[in-house]
Amino acid sequence: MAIKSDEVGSPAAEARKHGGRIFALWFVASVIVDLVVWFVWGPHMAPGFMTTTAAGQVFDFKVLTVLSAPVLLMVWIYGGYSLIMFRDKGTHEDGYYVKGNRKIQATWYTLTGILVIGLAAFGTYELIAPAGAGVGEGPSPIWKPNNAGHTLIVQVIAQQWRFTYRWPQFGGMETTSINLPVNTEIQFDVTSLDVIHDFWAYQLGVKADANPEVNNVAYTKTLQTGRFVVRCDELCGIWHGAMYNYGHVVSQSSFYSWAHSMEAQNASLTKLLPKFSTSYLPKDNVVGGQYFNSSQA
Amino acid sequence: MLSKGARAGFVFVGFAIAIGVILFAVFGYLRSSPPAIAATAASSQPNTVNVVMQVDGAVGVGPHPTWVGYWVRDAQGVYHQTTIFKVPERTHVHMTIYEYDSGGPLRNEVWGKVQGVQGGAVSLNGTPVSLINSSAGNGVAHTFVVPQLGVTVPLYGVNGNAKNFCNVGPCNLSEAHNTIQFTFYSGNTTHNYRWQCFVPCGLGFLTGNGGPMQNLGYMAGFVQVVK
Amino acid sequence: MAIDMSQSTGVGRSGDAGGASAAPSSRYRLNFITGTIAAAIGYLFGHWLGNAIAGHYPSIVNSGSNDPAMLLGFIFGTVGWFAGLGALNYPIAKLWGREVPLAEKKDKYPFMEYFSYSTDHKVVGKQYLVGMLFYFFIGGLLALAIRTELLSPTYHIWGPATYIEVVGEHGTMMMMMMTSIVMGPFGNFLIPLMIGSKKMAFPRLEAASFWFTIPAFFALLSALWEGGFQTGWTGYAPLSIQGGVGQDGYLYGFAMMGFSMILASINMVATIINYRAPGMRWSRMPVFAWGMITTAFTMLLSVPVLIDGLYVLGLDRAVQTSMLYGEHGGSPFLWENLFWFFGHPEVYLLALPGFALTTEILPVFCRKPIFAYKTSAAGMIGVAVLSFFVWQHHLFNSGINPDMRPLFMLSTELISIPTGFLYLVGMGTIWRARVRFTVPMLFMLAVFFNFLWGGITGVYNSDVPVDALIHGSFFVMAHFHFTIMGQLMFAVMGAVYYYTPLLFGIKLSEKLGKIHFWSMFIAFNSTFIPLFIVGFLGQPRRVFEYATRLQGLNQWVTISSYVLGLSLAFFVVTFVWQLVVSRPASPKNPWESRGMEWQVNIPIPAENFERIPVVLSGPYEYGNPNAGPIADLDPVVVGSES
Amino acid sequence: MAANLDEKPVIDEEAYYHDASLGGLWTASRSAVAVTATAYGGIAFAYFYLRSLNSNNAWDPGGVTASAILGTLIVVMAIVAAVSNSLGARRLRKGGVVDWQVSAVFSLFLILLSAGFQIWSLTRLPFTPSTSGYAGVYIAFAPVNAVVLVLIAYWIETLLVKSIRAKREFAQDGGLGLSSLPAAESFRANLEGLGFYMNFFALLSIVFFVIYYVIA
Repeated sequence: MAIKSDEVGSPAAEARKHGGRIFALWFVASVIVDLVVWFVWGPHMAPGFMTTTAAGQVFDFKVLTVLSAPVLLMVWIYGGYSLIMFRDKGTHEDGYYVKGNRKIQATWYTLTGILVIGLAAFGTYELIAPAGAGVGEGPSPIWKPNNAGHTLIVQVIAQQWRFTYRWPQFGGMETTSINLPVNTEIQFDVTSLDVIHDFWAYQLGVKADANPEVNNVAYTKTLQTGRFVVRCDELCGIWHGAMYNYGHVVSQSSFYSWAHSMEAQNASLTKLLPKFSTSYLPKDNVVGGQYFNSSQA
Repeated sequence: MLSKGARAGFVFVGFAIAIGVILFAVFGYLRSSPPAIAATAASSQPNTVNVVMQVDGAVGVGPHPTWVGYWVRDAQGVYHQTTIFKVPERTHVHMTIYEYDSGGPLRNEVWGKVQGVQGGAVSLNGTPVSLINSSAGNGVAHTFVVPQLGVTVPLYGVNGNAKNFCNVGPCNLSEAHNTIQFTFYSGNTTHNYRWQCFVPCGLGFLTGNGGPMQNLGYMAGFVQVVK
Repeated sequence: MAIDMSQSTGVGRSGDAGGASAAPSSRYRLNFITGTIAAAIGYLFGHWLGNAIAGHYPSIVNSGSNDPAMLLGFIFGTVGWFAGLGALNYPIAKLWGREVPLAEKKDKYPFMEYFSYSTDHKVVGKQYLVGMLFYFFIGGLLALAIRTELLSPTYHIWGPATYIEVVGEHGTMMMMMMTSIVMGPFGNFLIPLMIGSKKMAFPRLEAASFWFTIPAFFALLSALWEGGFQTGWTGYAPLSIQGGVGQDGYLYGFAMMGFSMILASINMVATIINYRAPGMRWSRMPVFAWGMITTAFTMLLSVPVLIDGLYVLGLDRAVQTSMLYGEHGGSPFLWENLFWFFGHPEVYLLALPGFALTTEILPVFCRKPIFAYKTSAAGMIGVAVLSFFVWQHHLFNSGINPDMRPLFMLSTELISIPTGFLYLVGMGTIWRARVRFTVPMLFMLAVFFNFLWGGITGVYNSDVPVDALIHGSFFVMAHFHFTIMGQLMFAVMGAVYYYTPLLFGIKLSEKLGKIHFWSMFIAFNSTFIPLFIVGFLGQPRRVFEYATRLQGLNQWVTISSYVLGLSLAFFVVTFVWQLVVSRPASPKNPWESRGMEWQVNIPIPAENFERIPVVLSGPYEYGNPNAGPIADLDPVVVGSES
Repeated sequence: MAANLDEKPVIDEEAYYHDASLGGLWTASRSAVAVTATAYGGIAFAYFYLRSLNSNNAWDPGGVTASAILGTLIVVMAIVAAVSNSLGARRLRKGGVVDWQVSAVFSLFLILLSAGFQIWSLTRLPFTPSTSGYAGVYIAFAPVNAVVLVLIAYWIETLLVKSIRAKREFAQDGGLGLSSLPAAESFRANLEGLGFYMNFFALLSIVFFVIYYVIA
C-alpha cells in the first residue's frame, strides 16, 4: 500500500528535490514571460494611448498580466511536473499518505491574501487617481479631474438604436457624428431616451451605461489624434449589434472649425430641441408607445 | 427486456428523429426571413434604381395585423410586406415612400432633419423639405434612417382625422397619404446596411420601441447593397 | 414551501423490503402523458381567462401581446401539469387528514417509472441526469447557432431579431437550467449513498424539484416561437418590459427553475444535516456533501430574491405597475440590484458543485487523501459567503453607487482567496501521488486547467479600471465560459464517466472516453481562448455585426466550436449506445474508491444499504496502511422485524 | 458510537430514522423561514430602494397608502393567530388536545380572514398600478402576503384534521400531546415548526405594516 521506503527519501528531502526543480523552472519561465509582456507586448497593447484613460487601461492590464502570468505558470509547471513525475507507473500502488502541511497551508493563505489585498489597493488607486478611470460615475461624480482648465462637455444621448451627441458649449446643438479636440479634458454626460445602453468609446478608454432619465458622467483627456469607434455595450434589442459609429480626435483648430460650422448648419434644428438638460423624460404617454392604459398626469 | 438489435433500432430511430427536428428548426424556422425585393432600374436616368415603399399604420396581414409596417413594391408593381430590398453598389437609389400613417412629436427632434440625401432635401408632395418641426402640423409619422450611410429622412404624417384615412394596410393611392421622394448613393462596397424608423411607433409597447420596431419586416430592415 | 412538509415517513417500516408493509396501490400510475394533457388544458384555460380579463385594454389590442393571458396560461398549465402527474394527490389528501404513504422502493422499476412522479431518489437522480443533459445539449445547439452567425461580420445567417432570440435562449437555458446539473442528478442520487442513508428527508420535494424543471424548460423554449426575448439572460429593464410575450416565457421559466432550486435545496439541507449515518461526523463527510450543503444554503438565500425580481418584472409587464421604469416612480436600477444579488451567487451555484465533484474524485485517482480537507470545505463556504457581497461588480459602469466601487472591488478580489484554497487542495493532492489517468481523472485535471483561465481573468474583471475596458465584451464572455463550461461541464462529464457504474450499472469505454475528452478539451480551449483576445480588441457581447479586422479570429472560434459540438455529439452517441445497446457491465467499485457510495452492490439495492451502516473512518484514507474499512455495513440492528 | 471495534455497533434503525425525520421537520421549517425572509426582504429592498431614489418625484406623490384599516386588521389578526396558536400548543404539550384544537380553529379562521382581506385590499386601492412607486410595491406585496397566509392556513388545517383523525389512536397513550408514539412526536415536531413559522410571520407582518402604513 504505502510507498516502499527504499524508493524515496524523507518527505523533506523529497520536497526539496522536486520543489527545487519546480521552483527553478517556474522562476525562469516567469521572468521570461513577464519581460515579454512588459517590453514586447506592452507598447502595442490595446486599446492604445489615445487618451489618459486608455493609456491607464493599458498600464493596469499590463500590471495585472505581469502579476498573474507567474501564478498561471506556477500552476502549470507544478501540475505538469507532478503529473509526469507522480503518475502511476503501472505498479498500481497508493500515493504518499499526507493530509496537510501546516506550514505550506499558512504560506499559501498569507501569499494569496497579500496578493489579493495588494491588487485591490492598486485597483483602488488606479480608479481614484485618474478621476474614475473613464468609468461612468453616475449623476454626481465623486472623482473629478483636478486641473481647473477648460473641459469640453459632450452629452451622449442613447436611443434605440443610435447614439446622438449634444454640445452645450456650442449652443446646445445635437449631431449624429462626434469629433473631439486633442489635448483636452472631456466630460461625457451619458443618458438614454428609452432602455439601458452603454457608451463604449473603445480607443478613448471610456465606458458608461446610458440609463433612461439618469445622467452618467465619465471623464477622459485626449492625448493623440486618430479614429475611434463607439459601440453600444449593453444589450438593447434587435439592432444592438449595429449600434455603433466612428469618431475622430482631431487637432483643436479643426475641431473648433467643425463645431462652429455644425452649429451654424444646425441652427434651425437646435431651436426645435428641448432645453439642454442632463437627462430627458421619455414621456411614454405623450408620444410613441401608449403603453400605460390608465394615463396619469 | 428487448433484444440488442431492437434496442439498436430504437437508438437509430431516436437519433434520426433528433436530427430531423434540428434540421427542421434551423431551416424551417430560424432561417425564415421576410423576402428581399430587388430594386428596379430606372428607365430615364442612367446608374439609378427606383425603390417604392409604403408605410401603413397597421399592416393588416400576417401574425401581427395591428403592427405598423412598411411594404416594398417589386418590379411587377406588387407590394410585399417586407423591409428588405436590394440595390446595386455605386448606384443612385431613388426612393419613393407613400406614407399613410398619422404623426406626432418626435422623442428626439434631431430625426426631423433630413441628412445624407442628394440635394440635402427631400420632396414632400413636390415641395423640397430639409427639416420638419414635428410639434407643428401633423408631426412626423415615421423615419427612414440608414445610419451607416448617413441617410435620415423624416416622413411627415397625414391627418389622422382625414375621411379617407387608411386604417389597415395595404393602402392604395386613393387614400390619404404623403409622397416623399429622395435619392441617396449606395456607396462603393457591398454591404448589408440596416435601416430603421426612429419614431417610437410600436403602439402598446413601453417607450414604443417594442414589437414592430424589434422585428424585421415592420419598422426594421436591410438595404442590401450587392454587386 | 410551507405546504409540502411531506415526510419520508417510513416510520414503522423496516429496511427490508417485503413483509407486511403498506402495499402500494396497483392502480394505473399517472405519468408525463397525463401531465402533458392536463398541462395543455390548464394552459388553454389560463390563456382564455387572460384574454377574457385583459383582452380589451388598448395597449394589448394595439400590441397584440397579451401578457396576462400568457402568464395565466403558464400558471394554470403548471398547475395542470402537477395535477396530471399526480403530485397534488398527497397535499390534497392531507387536507382531510389522510397520509398517503410513499411508494415502496424497488430493485427494478418498469420503464414508465422514469416518466412518473417517482419519489425514489435514485430514479429522480437518473431523471435529472437525462433531463439536464438534454437541456444542456439544446443550449449547446443554440450556441452553435450563435457562432454560425458570427462567421461573417456582415453577412447574416439569421435575422438580427432571431440572433438576439437565440443568444437569449442560449444564455438563459445554460444559466438557469444548469444550476441543477450537479445537485439534480449527482446530489439526489449520491448524497444518501455518501452519507450512508437509506432515504432522503423529503422525497416529494425532491420529485417536485425535478418536475418543475420541465415547465421551466418548455416555458423558456416556447419564447422562441412567441417572438423570443431581446434581453439576454440578464433581462435588464426597461428593455424586458418592452419585449413581447416571449419575455413572459423567460421570466416564468426562470421563476419555475427558482422554485425547483428552492425545493431541492430544502431537501438537500435537511437530508445532509439529519440523515447522516452513525459515525458520519462533519469531519468525515465527503467533500461533495460539503459542496452540496453549501450550494443548497446559497440557493436558499439567493433564489428568493431572483423570484422577487422576476415577479416584479412580471407585474410591470402584466398589470402595468411601474417598479422598473422611472417615469412613474420606479427604477431600472432596482432590477439590476435584485437580479445581480441573485446573479452573482448564481455563478457560484454553478461553480461550487463543480469543485465539489472535482475534489471528490481527484483523490481516488491520486491514491492519496485530500490535501487539507478542512481547507477545501472552508474554501467552498468562503466562496459561498463572499458571493453575497460582490453583486455590484456587474454594475461598475452603470453609474450606480460609484463610491462603493472600491469596496466591491475588494470583496470580489477577496473571493480569490477561498478559490485559491481549492487550488491548494488540488495541487497538494497530486503531490507525490500515484496518478491514474482514467477518463474521469482527465476531466478533473482539465477542470483545474480551465478554471485557472477563468479565475485569473476574473481578477481582471474585478479591477474597476481594467473592467472599464473589458466589461460587456467577449473577454467577460470567455471568462465565464471558462468558469462555467470549462469547470462545471468538465466536472459533470467526468462525473458521468465516473458514476455511470452506480447510476446505470455500466462502465463506459475508456478508449471512447479518451477520444471524447481530448477532442472536447482541445476544442474547448481553442474556442474560448481566442475570445479573450476578441473581447480585448473591442468586440462587445451579443452583437451580430463586428469589426472586419476580427473576422479571422471569429472564424477560428466558430470552427473550433463546431469541433466542440462534434465532440459532444460523439459523447451523446457513444453514451447512448453503451447505455442502451451494448451495456458493458461494471464490477462492484471499479475505481477502487473508498467512498461510501461505492460500498454498495451494483445494481444498488432498493434501500441502498441492507442495514444502516456505521461509519468508521474518513472516505479518503488512501495510502494509509492503518486505515480500517470506511464503514461497518452490517451492524447489529434492533427494532427491526427482520 | 463505533468507538469499540471489537464488538459490533448496535443501531436502533427505526429510532434513528424517526429522530432524523424530526430533525428534518425542524430544518425544513427553519429553511422555510429563511426563504420567506429572503423573499420578503427582496420586496422590502424594492420598497426602500425606490423610496430613496424617488424617481420623477413619483415615489408616492400624494402620500396615498393602501387601506390602512384592512392593513391594520391583517397584521392584528396575524399576531393574534400566532399568539393563540402558541398558547394552544403549550396547552397541548400538557395534554390539552382540545384546547389546542380550539385555538387552531380560531387561528385558522383569522388567517383565512386576513388572506381574504389582503386580496380584498387589492380591489379597493386608491391608486392605479402605474400611479407611483408605492403603488407598484404594494401591489407586489399584497398577493405574496395572501399566498403565504393561505399556505399557513393550509398548514394549520392539515394539523387540525390530523389531530382529529388520530384522536383514538393516541387515546390510550396520553393523547396527542403526551404520547411517546413516533407519530405523535412527528405531529408535535410539525406543530413546533408551524409555531415557529407563525411567530416569525407575525414579526414580519409588523415590519411590513410599519413599512406600508406608518412610514409610507
